[in-house]
Amino acid sequence: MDILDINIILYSAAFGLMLIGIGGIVISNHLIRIIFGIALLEAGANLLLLLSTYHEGASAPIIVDGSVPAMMADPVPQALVLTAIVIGVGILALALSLAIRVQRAYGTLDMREVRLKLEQEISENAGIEMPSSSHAPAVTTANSAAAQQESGS
Amino acid sequence: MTALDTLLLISAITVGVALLAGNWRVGGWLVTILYALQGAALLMMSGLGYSTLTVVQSSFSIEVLSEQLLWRFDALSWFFALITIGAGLFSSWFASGEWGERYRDNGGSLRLFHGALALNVFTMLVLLASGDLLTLFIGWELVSWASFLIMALAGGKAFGYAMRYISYAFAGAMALLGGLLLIYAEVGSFDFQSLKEAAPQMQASTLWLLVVLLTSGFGVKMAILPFHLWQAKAYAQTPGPGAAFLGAISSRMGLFAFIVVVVQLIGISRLVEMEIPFTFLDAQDLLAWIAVFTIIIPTYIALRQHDARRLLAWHGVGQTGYMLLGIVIANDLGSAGGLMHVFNYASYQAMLFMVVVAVIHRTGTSDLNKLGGLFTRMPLSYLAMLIGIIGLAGLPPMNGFVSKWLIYRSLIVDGSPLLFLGAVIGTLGTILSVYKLIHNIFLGQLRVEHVAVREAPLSMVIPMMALAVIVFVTGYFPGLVLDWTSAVQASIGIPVLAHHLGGVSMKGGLDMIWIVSVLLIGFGFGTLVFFLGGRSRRVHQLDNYAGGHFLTAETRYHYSDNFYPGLMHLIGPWYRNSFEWLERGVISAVDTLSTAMQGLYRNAHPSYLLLAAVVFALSWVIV
Amino acid sequence: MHFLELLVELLLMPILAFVIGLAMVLMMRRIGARIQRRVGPPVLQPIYDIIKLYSKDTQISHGLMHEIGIIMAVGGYIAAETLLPVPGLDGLADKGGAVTLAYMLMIPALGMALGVGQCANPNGSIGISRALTAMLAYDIPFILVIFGASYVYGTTNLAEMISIQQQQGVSSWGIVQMPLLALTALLILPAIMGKHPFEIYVAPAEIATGPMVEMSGKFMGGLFVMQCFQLYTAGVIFTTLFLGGGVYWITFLPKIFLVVAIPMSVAYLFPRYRTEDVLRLMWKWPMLLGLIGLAVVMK
Amino acid sequence: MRRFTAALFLLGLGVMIAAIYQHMDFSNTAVNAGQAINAVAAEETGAANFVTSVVLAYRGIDTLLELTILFTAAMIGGMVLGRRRVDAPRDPDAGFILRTGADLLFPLLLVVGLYIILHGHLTPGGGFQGGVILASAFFLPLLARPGSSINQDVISIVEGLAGATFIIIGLLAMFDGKEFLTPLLDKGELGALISAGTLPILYLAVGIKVGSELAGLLAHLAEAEALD
Amino acid sequence: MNLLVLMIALPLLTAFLLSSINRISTLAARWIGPLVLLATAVIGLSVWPQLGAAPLALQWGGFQAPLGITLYADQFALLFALAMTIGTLLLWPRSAENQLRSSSLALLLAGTGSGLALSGDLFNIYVFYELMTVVSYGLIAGRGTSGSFASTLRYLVISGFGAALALAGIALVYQATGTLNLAQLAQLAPEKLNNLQGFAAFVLMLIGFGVKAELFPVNMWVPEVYATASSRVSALLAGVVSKLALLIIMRLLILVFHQPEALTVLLVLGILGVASGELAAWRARDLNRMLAFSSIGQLGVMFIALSIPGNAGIFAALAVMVHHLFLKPSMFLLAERWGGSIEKLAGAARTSPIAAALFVLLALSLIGVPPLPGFWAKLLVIMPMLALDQPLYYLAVFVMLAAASLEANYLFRVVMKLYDKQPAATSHKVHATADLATALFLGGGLIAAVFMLVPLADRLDSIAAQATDVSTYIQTVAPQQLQSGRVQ
Repeated sequence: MDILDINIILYSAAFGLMLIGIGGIVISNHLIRIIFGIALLEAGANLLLLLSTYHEGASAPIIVDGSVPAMMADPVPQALVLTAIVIGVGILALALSLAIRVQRAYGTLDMREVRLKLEQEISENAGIEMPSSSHAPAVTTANSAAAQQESGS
Repeated sequence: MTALDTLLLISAITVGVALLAGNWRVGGWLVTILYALQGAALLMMSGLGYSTLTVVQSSFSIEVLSEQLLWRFDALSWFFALITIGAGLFSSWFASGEWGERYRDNGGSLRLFHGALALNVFTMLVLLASGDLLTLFIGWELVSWASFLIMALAGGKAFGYAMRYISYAFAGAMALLGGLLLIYAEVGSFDFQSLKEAAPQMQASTLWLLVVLLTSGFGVKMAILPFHLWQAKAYAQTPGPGAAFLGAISSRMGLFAFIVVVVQLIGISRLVEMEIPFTFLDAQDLLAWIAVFTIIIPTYIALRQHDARRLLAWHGVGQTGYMLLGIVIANDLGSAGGLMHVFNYASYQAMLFMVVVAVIHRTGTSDLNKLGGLFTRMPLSYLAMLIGIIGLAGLPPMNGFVSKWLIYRSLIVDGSPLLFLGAVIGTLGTILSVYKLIHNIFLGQLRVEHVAVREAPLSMVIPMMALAVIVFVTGYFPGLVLDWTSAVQASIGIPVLAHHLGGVSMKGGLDMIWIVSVLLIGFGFGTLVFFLGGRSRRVHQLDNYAGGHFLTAETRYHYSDNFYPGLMHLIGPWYRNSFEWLERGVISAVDTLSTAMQGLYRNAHPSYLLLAAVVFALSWVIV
Repeated sequence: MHFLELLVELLLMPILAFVIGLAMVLMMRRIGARIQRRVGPPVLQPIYDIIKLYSKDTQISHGLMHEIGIIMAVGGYIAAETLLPVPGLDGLADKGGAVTLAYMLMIPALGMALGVGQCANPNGSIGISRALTAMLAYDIPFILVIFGASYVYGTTNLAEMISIQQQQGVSSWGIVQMPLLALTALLILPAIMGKHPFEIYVAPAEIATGPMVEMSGKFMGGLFVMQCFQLYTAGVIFTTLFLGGGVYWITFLPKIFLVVAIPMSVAYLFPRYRTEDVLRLMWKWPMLLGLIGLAVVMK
Repeated sequence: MRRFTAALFLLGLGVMIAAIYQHMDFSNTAVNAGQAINAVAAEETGAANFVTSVVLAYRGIDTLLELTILFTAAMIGGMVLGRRRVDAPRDPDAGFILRTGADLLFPLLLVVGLYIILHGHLTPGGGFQGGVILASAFFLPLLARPGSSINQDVISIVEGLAGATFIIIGLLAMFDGKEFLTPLLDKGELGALISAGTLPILYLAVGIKVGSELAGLLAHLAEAEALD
Repeated sequence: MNLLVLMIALPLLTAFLLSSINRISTLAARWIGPLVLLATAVIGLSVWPQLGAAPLALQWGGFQAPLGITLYADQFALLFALAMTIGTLLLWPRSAENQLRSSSLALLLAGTGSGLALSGDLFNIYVFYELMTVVSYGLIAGRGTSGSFASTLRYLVISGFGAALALAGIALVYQATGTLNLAQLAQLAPEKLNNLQGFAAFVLMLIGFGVKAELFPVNMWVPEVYATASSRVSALLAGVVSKLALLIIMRLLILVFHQPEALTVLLVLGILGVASGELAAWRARDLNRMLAFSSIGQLGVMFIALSIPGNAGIFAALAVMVHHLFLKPSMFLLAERWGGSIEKLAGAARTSPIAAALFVLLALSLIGVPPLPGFWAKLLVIMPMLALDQPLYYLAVFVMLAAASLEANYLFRVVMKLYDKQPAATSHKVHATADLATALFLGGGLIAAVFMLVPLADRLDSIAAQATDVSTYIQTVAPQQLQSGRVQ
């Protein structure tokens, strides 16, 4: 296996993109960065898709002036990637608009804070205390209540 | 339409009628009559109880998962069904009169109560009729939920206890399901017969797993250690006659299933072969020891109770140990004793609960520290309770003695001194605590507020008295019940006990006719001698003095609280509530895990997990 | 056995028991007196006592159960005596056996407990609480003894036990075959008889008037009769289990008197035990001995 | 935690790269379906651009769905961001140069966009690419004049109709007894502008739809921006 | 019978035109959606009988597979397509301000759901899946609260992440085989995908599609989303949409990925899902989140069922899925008015006795009490697992049974609250008639199933058999043989 094989370089690029994307999602706490991490991840996946039938030296699958090239690239991945990119754009736009709203509502784009505030909101709406590990676990179950009475007798 | 179909049909109708008409004044009586009809249908199959019939099939069957689901009655089912219907009949009778009206006036739904009771009877009959492992499980679950229903009727505190029950019961049912499905995986069928044939070839490890799963499953319902915590409080909180019914028979369903699967199909002889490494014990011993601890610990917990219903309910747990012990010993004496104890126990436990309910009905409390001296006010109830506690304590001449005698005797034959000792310790504890029961309620000082109390109404007294007659007569002529248990023994393949009307025919046997007669004659002589003496003067009940000082009625001098101070002082430290600790430990473990999982879902960035998973998966595949 | 013959036996056995029991009571009182450097009562004193008690004028009854309790106490012992085989009289020995006997003996206790309970005297209730606790204390080693004997003889039938022990003279006696269990039984014998130093439940001195204060006249008489039976029963049981039982009255009587006398004499030397101490004592040494004894006989 | 994550991450990276080099078969690329399409596409669809053939004919339904995704995304975007409040503060106007440039660019972009759309079946490009250019044509004035806005109602109707056209053309094939989305009309001469049957029409629909949706989305985002 | 295409096309068309229609008549815009769905449901039902004999393959655009995209309809697929359509119809989202948009979204959901179930092309599945995801974002965010936006965004992050991974998986598959047609993949898989690359592709797709199927590590969105979305949307997502994602995984398993490791991964993740979901639900203190967590647990059971090799696993999974399909939506419908703290539910049975009784029934079936259908479904899962006699499967059985005990505990805690004799201070809201009727309808289905157990099981068995019949799939689609030339 030749380390300088073009395939290896290209695949490394694709996987590298994906990994950078994942890295962005994993390490970052900022929502915008996470969203762009996803975009990168998608780009990597798209590249991988394109590479799946990549062949060095193949020409574009277009008949120009009626002449059929000797070797044409596979048109399917190209069409697929086209689709995938557009989907990606749609979702990206959606993500950004949601991010705007979240920022507006919670005043932050930090994932941890958003999570916390979301949890608070859910708990408030449900009318229960915010579950928190810093508090002692609340005894709410019938079982433990029964158990407590048991100990008394 | 076989007799079994008739029985199940009537039982189902009973449920319907109870739900429809339960609230009417006559509804209760109607239901009671229907129970009597069920009893009649059962008597149509009485050949089962005398070994002249082996099996009565139901014509109803369905095919599921290419398994034919069957329902049928054999001697074992018949015996348990007899007790079930009897308990249902008397409980319903008890509930039909004044008690029911009071219950309704207090805002309880009598319709639901009767419905739940009838449903319990019906589901139990369905369970008893199960003809294969799958129907057994179905019946099992139905019974569990039916009992849950009746336990939860009272609301409030009862909800908590019912909840605890269903948590235990469902976990047990799941263990049971695991066991039954394991059998299916091993045997390839839910059929009883196939299991019986395959059991001798099973590997010891599989068998161990099976025994553990099945015993825990059945054990939860029986409330054997360490699954006993739910029972007493749940039963105690069940509305009046419901407690009598549940206490009498409900938990016996666990024993029934245990007998069917472990004793009849797997066989005790297989258990004996399963040795526990590094000990002298085998699986049978293990079960026997569990049974003995089930006798001892709950009995001494009962000794501490100061609520009559709880006290009785804890004894219910303890008495289960005797039955299991007898069954596990599985010789002719032991199994007969265990089975007979089911009957005997049902008769006096139902009666005792009824007495307590009657006392509650009249006085409004079952707190043993707030009663006393009711003997003069409720003499018939007192008589019933006296007969009941003699039975519960297992003293002659009541029927409880016979079954316990059989169990003791089987332990002597089996040569198990420590088990025997354990059983006796249990009996002694029972005597202590039942004396406390009767003393605190009926003897001693009459409270001023109870001076006007009258005897319980006839609708309550008659079922009590009927049960008292049963307790006495089957103690006098134990052969009546032993006929049935012998039929059961024959049908489950255990050596049949040689018996006659008075008891057991063997070397060093038992003849209750003689013993009871002698006892009665002895009492006669005692009476004679007593009345030959000088005339005595009856003083008023409240005319008392102690230590040379007159005690006024307002002074509370009834010695009731902490009745056995010396004993408690000594054994008090042994009440460590270890099982509650265990239970709470399990609960808090689940709680911790649960909190952790919630935290996982709330806080963890999924990608962490994902990344770890991917790395793990890839490295796993590569390596 | 002929039915009528049996009936006669059944009638005879309690009467014999009563008579011998009276003698034992006398002996007991004499021994007690000697130990306390007194003269002790005359021979017929127990009979006088009973007659006196039964014919007293002021007799307070606290109600029906009070009376029934005494009847149960006496009647239960009368019935129990028919289960105890004595020379020439097997009675119902083959219809009950040792276990039945052990449980029959609880009936009088229960009867008395109920009777005292009806009196509504708190001191009485305290006494019952103590008596039942004491029963819990001594019955556990007692049951070990019963089990061991039944196991060794292979039967619970007392009559059969006797015949087994008679086969080879003294060497086949229970006391030779299972000395430790015999010792256990001897240790608990005073407790079973409710005698010194285990009579805290009557507690004539500690509880100002004691439970017995409610027992006047024939009630007390009933208790007295009961005591006779109690002593007799304890002696006969021990003899039957360990001393080869009785084939002839001539050897049987000394045995049973000895059985009652020896532990009593020793027991008089001890002060009275508190309830917890009874439990502690009974559950310690007799239990230990009994268990070792059982382990020995069962190997 | 961060350090740990980074370590985990590096570990994953290493393992993954190693796995790729160890196990993947890079050297050859299978060219099954694609190659077969290359062989028959010209004949079956009449489009010179095989990618267009794939996008509109062979995988036409994917394209329809993708349009639907855009449609949905735009709709949700509108829903999430909401309408602009009338009294909301506005960005100051852009300068003269930008305004004039936008005005000048507008027709140019329009023409280029349409050109790319209409030649999608012949040359690289097509509805998506052209649609994006169209969108930018409509979006530019918005940048130049922050106060102005696009009529979202019109956009939603236009995009709806464009999508419906796509489907209706597909349904027409069914009336013709063919499968849904089968290209209709004469395939014409390979390489001619009017060729490849309904494909150019579809592409036009795609272009308009993409254009209007992107324009709508961008406008929503721009308005939301203006709010803050 | 190419009318099936209409099940997908008609709702999409209507959704596109809805805003135009609204211009013309608001009334028509309100009613046309349900009517169209009704029509598509009728179409689906009319096709149903004939699929029993032989499945059906359609080629979009009339291009021969594998060049074009195939639509493959067997009863298995149609069952879920119909479930989607009818489910959407029953759970038609009602929102006052965004009626038009939510109607469009519902239509789109029904259309894509049907398409997803019926699709026979890997990439097409991906696109359908993405569309469905986007639609569900819309439905969740449609509530318009800040919480719903935040949870949608969190969901979007996970989902987008998963989708990209799935895309990479598809790329790997295409790289190895050069085709995306499932039938052809089924032909080529034993040769070309039975290796590490195939496995990696499977794992990537599993994670990708697992997001919607509430697969363990990628289900973190579930509790937040179900707690913030409206109950009807939660019902749709948990009840129906998750099953469709599962259906894809089933299809992939049956046709393409035959590695034993794939099954092990499913099993392990399933076990983790059951354990984590049920444990978390045990401590949940509001009904919505309790249902959300328990739904994770039940989906975990389905994954466990899928991991059983052979027909038995598919049959079991199908049974559990169908059961859950009936159960979960009605539970969420009941939660509509009972949302919030469980403590506040005390005594709610008085104000709404029917709903409370229904809840009891559903809870009983959910935890698997015989003779309710839930029990039989669970039985079908456990029985084959024990027959396999492998430690991991034993563990799975243990976890399932233990989880059922937990389930019994927490569900009945709710029931107890409902029937509490001391009502909570706040007065309880009565369920909307439509909600209750729908829930009752679904609950009635459960009860009916008890009485039709045997025919139902037979039918499910035949559906499962049809679904697992790979050779019929290949024959029906009949992909044209390609010269598998690999160009160097």
